Amino acid sequence: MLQVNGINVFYGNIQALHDVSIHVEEGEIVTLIGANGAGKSTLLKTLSGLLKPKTGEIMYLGKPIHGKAAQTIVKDGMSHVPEGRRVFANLTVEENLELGAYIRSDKAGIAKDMAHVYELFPRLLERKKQLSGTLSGGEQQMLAMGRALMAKPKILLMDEPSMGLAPLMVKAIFDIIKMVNAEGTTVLLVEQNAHMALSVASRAYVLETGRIVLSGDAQQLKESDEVRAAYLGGL
Amino acid sequence: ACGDGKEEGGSSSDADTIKIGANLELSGNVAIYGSSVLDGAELAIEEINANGGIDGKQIELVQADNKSENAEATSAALKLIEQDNVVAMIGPATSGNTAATVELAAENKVPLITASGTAPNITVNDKGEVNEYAFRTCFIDPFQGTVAANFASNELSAKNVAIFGDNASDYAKGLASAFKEQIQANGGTVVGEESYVAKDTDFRTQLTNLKSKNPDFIFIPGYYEEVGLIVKQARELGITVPLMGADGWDSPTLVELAGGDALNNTFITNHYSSEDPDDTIQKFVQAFKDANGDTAPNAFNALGYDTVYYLADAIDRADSLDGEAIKNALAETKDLSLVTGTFSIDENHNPVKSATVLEFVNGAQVFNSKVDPQ
Amino acid sequence: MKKSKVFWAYVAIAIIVYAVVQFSMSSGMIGSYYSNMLIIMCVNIILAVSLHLIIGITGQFSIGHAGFMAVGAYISAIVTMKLDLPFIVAIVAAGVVALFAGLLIGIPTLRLRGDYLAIATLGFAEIIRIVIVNIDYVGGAAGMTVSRQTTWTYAFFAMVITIIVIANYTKSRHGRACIAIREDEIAADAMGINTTYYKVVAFAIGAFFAGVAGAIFSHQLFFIQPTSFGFLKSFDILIYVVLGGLGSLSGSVLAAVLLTIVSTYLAEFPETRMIIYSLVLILVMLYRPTGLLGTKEITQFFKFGKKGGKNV
Amino acid sequence: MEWLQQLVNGISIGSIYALIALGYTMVYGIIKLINFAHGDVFMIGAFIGFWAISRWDMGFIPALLLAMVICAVLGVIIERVAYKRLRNSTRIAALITAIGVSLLIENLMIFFRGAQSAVYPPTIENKTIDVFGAQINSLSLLILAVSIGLMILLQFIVHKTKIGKAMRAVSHDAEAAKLMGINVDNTISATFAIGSALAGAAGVIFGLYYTRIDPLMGIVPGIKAFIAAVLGGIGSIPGAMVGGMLLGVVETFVSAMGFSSWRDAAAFLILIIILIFKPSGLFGKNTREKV
Amino acid sequence: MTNLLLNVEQLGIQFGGLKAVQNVDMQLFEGELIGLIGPNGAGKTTTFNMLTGVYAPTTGSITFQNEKISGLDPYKVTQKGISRTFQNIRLFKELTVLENVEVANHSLATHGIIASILRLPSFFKGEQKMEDESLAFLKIFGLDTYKDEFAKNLPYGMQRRLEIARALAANPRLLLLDEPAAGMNPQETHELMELIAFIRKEFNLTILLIEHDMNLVMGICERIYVLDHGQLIADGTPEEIRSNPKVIEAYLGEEVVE
Ligand SMILES: Nc1ncnc2c1ncn2[C@@H]1O[C@H](COP(=O)(O)OP(=O)(O)OP(=O)(O)O)[C@@H](O)[C@H]1O
Ligand SMILES: Nc1ncnc2c1ncn2[C@@H]1O[C@H](COP(=O)(O)OP(=O)(O)OP(=O)(O)O)[C@@H](O)[C@H]1O
Ligand SMILES: [Mg+2]
Ligand SMILES: [Mg+2]
Repeated sequence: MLQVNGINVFYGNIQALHDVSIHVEEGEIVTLIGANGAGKSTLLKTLSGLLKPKTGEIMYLGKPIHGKAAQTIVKDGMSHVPEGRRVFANLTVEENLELGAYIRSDKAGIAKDMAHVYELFPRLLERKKQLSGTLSGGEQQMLAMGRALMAKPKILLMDEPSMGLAPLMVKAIFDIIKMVNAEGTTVLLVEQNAHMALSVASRAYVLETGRIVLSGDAQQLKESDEVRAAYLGGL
Repeated sequence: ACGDGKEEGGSSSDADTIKIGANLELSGNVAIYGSSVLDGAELAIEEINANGGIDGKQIELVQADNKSENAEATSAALKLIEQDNVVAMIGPATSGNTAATVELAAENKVPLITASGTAPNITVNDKGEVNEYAFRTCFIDPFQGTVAANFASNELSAKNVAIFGDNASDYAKGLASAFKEQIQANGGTVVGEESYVAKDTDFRTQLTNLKSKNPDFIFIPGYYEEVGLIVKQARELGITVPLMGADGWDSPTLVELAGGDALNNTFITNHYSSEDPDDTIQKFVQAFKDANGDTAPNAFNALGYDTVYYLADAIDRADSLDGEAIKNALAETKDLSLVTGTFSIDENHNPVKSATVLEFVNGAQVFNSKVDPQ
Repeated sequence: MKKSKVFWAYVAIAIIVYAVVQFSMSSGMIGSYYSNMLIIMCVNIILAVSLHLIIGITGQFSIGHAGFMAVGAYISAIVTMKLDLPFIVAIVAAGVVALFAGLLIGIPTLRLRGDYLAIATLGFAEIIRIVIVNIDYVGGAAGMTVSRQTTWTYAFFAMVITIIVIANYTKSRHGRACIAIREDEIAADAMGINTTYYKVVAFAIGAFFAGVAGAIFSHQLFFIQPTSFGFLKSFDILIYVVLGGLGSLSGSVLAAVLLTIVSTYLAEFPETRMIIYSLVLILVMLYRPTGLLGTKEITQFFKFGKKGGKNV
Repeated sequence: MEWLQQLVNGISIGSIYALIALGYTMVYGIIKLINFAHGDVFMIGAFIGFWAISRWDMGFIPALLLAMVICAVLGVIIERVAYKRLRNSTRIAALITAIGVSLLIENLMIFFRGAQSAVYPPTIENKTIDVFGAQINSLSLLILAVSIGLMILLQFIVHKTKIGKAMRAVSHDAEAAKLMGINVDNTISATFAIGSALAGAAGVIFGLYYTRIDPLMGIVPGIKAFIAAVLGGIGSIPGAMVGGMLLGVVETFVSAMGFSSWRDAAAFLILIIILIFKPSGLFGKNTREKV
Repeated sequence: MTNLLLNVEQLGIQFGGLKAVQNVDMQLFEGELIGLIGPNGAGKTTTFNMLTGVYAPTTGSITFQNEKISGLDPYKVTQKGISRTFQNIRLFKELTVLENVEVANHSLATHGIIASILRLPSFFKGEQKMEDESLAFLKIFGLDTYKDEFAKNLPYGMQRRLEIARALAANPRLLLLDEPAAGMNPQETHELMELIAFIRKEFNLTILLIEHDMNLVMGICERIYVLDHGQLIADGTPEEIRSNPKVIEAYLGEEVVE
């Protein structure tokens, strides 16, 4: 479904990604783990078109997308839940969700999906008319996810959805990720919380200072000593 | 700066040209007045040069934009004096900017003539001494104000008058205070005084106030840009009494802004009337129209034009390009007949010339009377 | 003490510049046209550097600096022309009264941030101007005659003192407190910085020197009018600070120098002068949005060895 | 009666301020830029209307539409050429550029046609209606109606339409907006187009009402409209309307009480007082920064 | 025994109609290390904001060292001895690492504005002292090698550390840490735990910290307060909290962390 071949990405003169290649198959949950500043967010931003790779190619559904603008990539069914939630603070919860469906015009479908999102996150329904800037961190994270789902994505890119969340909430978010995946959405998940991420994912990549250093079956990685030492708290 | 052709005595020009500086408001807030003066001056210079110049020497006009700012006026004057070595300067169009240059004129012995700076303190300083190198071609404020007051009392039998002037303009303030003094001396009462600020467009509030005081005459010192709208709005609000102003009203734009109807029953004091059948005047009006795309000249154009002739006449008589000689010739000018009237220069370096009172009739200026300086 | 050596080096340079110019002026090598330009340049530098403290260092978006200058210009004119006191007294009085104007404006508007503060300061400057227009004692709109008493010596030393005071202030714990406010007011507050106090201090110092600049300016001019201190003048000062690079003192100085020269030479092209000026402004901002020097000081461009550090 | 007349006077001025302030507030609301060139777009609109009516013999409505269209295009050009590059730089850099653009437009206009003013020909009949002794100008009623109508229209666009929501999203977080499929460049251009078209309309109406137009006519109404927008809470559409009206009425009453030379000072003073007690304007949301 | 350092009584705040915090009572004794946990939006950060003067509480009072501090400006609260870090890092980005710490050291210095402008000896002495003290803090946090780097150029983890160092430089008696481990991996979190334990001893501090990382909270806190919907629902030792049914329901979930 998604095939990344040897991309190099720069911020000005600083190279953030070196020759990164990954692939995601339809229906999978793939996770990308790595330390702070490894380049995980950079990779997601490049996929969704917010950054342009200097070299390399990104094939999505068989077509190259690495030259395309972010707003057109969304239309192809790729949704990105950005790091730090980035909800539209000056809009209400409901309006945020409506904007998630910006590219769609099927009114009935949108209404149905909105109801579905409220089902997934009852908290949002309670706060439907509240300005989203005054939501707490966890509420905003739910909103960011709900908003992305409103675009009816084929693939969902999620950047550290568990950051700053209560344990209960983390669990809830991962449950929802599994559920969304079960409903047919492919997921590429970036996480610091390697433990949880590896439990829900089928495959994983490990990124270190802009390079893929390990990849493979999630379960195997979870048991590998290297990963345990570096990312799972050295048990 | 030094050494580039600077000759003895500071007054120098190439052998066959005479350099005159024009330190004018060519950009900024009051650029209209500066450029109006310039248009008039340029026309005069063209004519003089076409007629062989002064003693065979062509006049070269060096422009310097003072951006409508005091500081820039000072700097522009210095540039004209020092860099361009002009023999005399046509000074800024507004009193304030002119005041910022008179001392430099004296210091460097380069005479300065303002075409439209009407404040008395340009030619006579606060201590009552004459600024030797400063001259003007326009009336000073008190004169016109007095004329207007006398006209109101004597011709229009005005008793309860109101004044509506531009608060940010020294010109309007000068006129207003002279008018007030004279009208009171004539036994009239000032029942209302209001003010506005240049560039305003809505005067209804103040006019409503004035209307409630029921004046039988309103004096409106100011410039045509605002006055046109004032007259129009006054009539719209049902103010029908006579309105009067001064040379600042004189522009075809006034008629366009106010409309001929509204202008009926309004009067101005002026240097001249562009409708005056007099030959000099009609020749000037025609020449100006030819040179400026059929736009009729306003008072600033005429004054700019006259300023150049006044200066040229003095240079001719002085027969020298020395600043002091020109200054003396300027001061000694007598009975010089120009577009804005025949004038002599008094001991305070102000032109003594008669004022014309004009009445607007359906948009046209009609000669009403002539008032000689007392 | 290495730092004080650098300081004395700057003082030496300043004295040499002063002496050379002074000599050229008295010997006639620099005529009055250029000496006028140099004095106006000093005035503009004082204005730029004093506003730099408020905007560039403390981050308070004040766009009515000409108001303080007007206060200084008129107060000094009253002192010399009406009270017949010496010019030096006038300069000090101008600064002190402007400082109080700064407090008057600074204290009530401190609650405001960003654009709201900007419009409020602009408003205060306009109020100052209108007040002057309505005071007949100083000539109102007609203006006031002022005798020329400014010399190169006054202008230059006023400028040098301004720069030294503001540079020294900036490079102390107080200056750091101001920068902290610029960077993040809430965090600065949480670190124990009395943000209100430092904002007021910045306004007061900035206003003081703007007042001094006003005094030097009015006594160079022969004549002052309220129209000289309108918002376009405030914008000019703002432009020096931003064009030079927000936060860079030497940038403000550089921009004031360059723009004074550009503006003087453009007087030759009255029709196109403002078009060229505005185009220059737009192009510089488009291609160097952080200003000519960015946040760096000019000295940092000559220090190749040292990187990152910000201490002189 | 006199006070009623003054109120009428105040509302007429206020509705012109409001009309310009609406465009100001829109542009500010989305890219947080004090678009100083807005007053100059207003001036250009007035001139386009003038030329359309006096030279090309157009009626009021076609002239108005033409001015709006040309100003919309001009607004978009200004945005694309001068502001777009600066979206990621400091606000103050953009402000300086805006001042530059403003000076440029004014001086280009002076360069090409001179500084002198032009006078609008009478185009639509201007009847004076007498209401309880107050003279109400039919044109001033038209202005009031137009500004209220446009305010409602704008409020609808911004809050109820898709493009409006996109505008608000872009105003808060342009990058996140892209991820929703919103074309940020086009949204910003649309904002400028709408804001500038409003300024153009205001220019034509101003010309008709006051008849005198000149290349520097935009400066004062521009600043006044900005004050009005801030007064109302910049970014708020009803705020711009109310701010404009309030400013107009306050100015009028200050003048009416005989302090016309203090009018502008009073306008600023009231602005400052309101800001001190309500730092984000009358209708601005007092959003405390969430720490 | 130990003294009562901070006494919070019936604290509450309302935003519009939303009661973000209500009826909170808290007692902190000198030298304690206490956790504040609760679901997202429970009002933890808001509580910190009231303790530090950023928000003025609508009800209740805060007493610190027997002195009422509710309603004081933030800088005064800091000068009284409470300093904090922020949930979203708020460093002075364009200042160097050293200068960031010096800013916090500000109110401990005495040289005045005049002395600074005139470069009097007291200025040089005062600045030198500030620099030395700030460097000492940087050393403890392993940041001294970065001292001339702009804060914005530091890696994320270092920025979090710098925030703590900066808060310490204000010489607090009570340190409030808002999610210090957010965005850190288990390895880094572990190091952070050790660091917190160390500074508490070294500076004889009382610490109140908000965290969602239960390993950290349960690992180092002696006592824990739990907030939910703006109200305290529990307080006690980590063991008590872990098994408190209300807390499990509101926050921890069924499968409690190891
Ligand atoms: N806008 C930017 N400009 C310059 N450098 C950047 C920018 N954004 C990120 N970087 C750098 O690129 C590298 C990768 O950053 P990225 O945000 O992708 O890391 P990450 O793996 O997502 O880390 P985290 O866990 O902190 O989110 C880092 O070294 C970072 O400093
Ligand atoms: N300035 C404010 N205006 C309006 N509501 C606010 C404001 N600050 C906080 N709130 C509300 O108060 C509640 C508590 O927020 P707070 O930030 O204290 O939560 P928290 O416990 O720190 O959550 P998290 O763990 O997600 O950081 C939230 O519902 C939030 O929406
Ligand atoms: Mg990341
Ligand atoms: Mg929080």
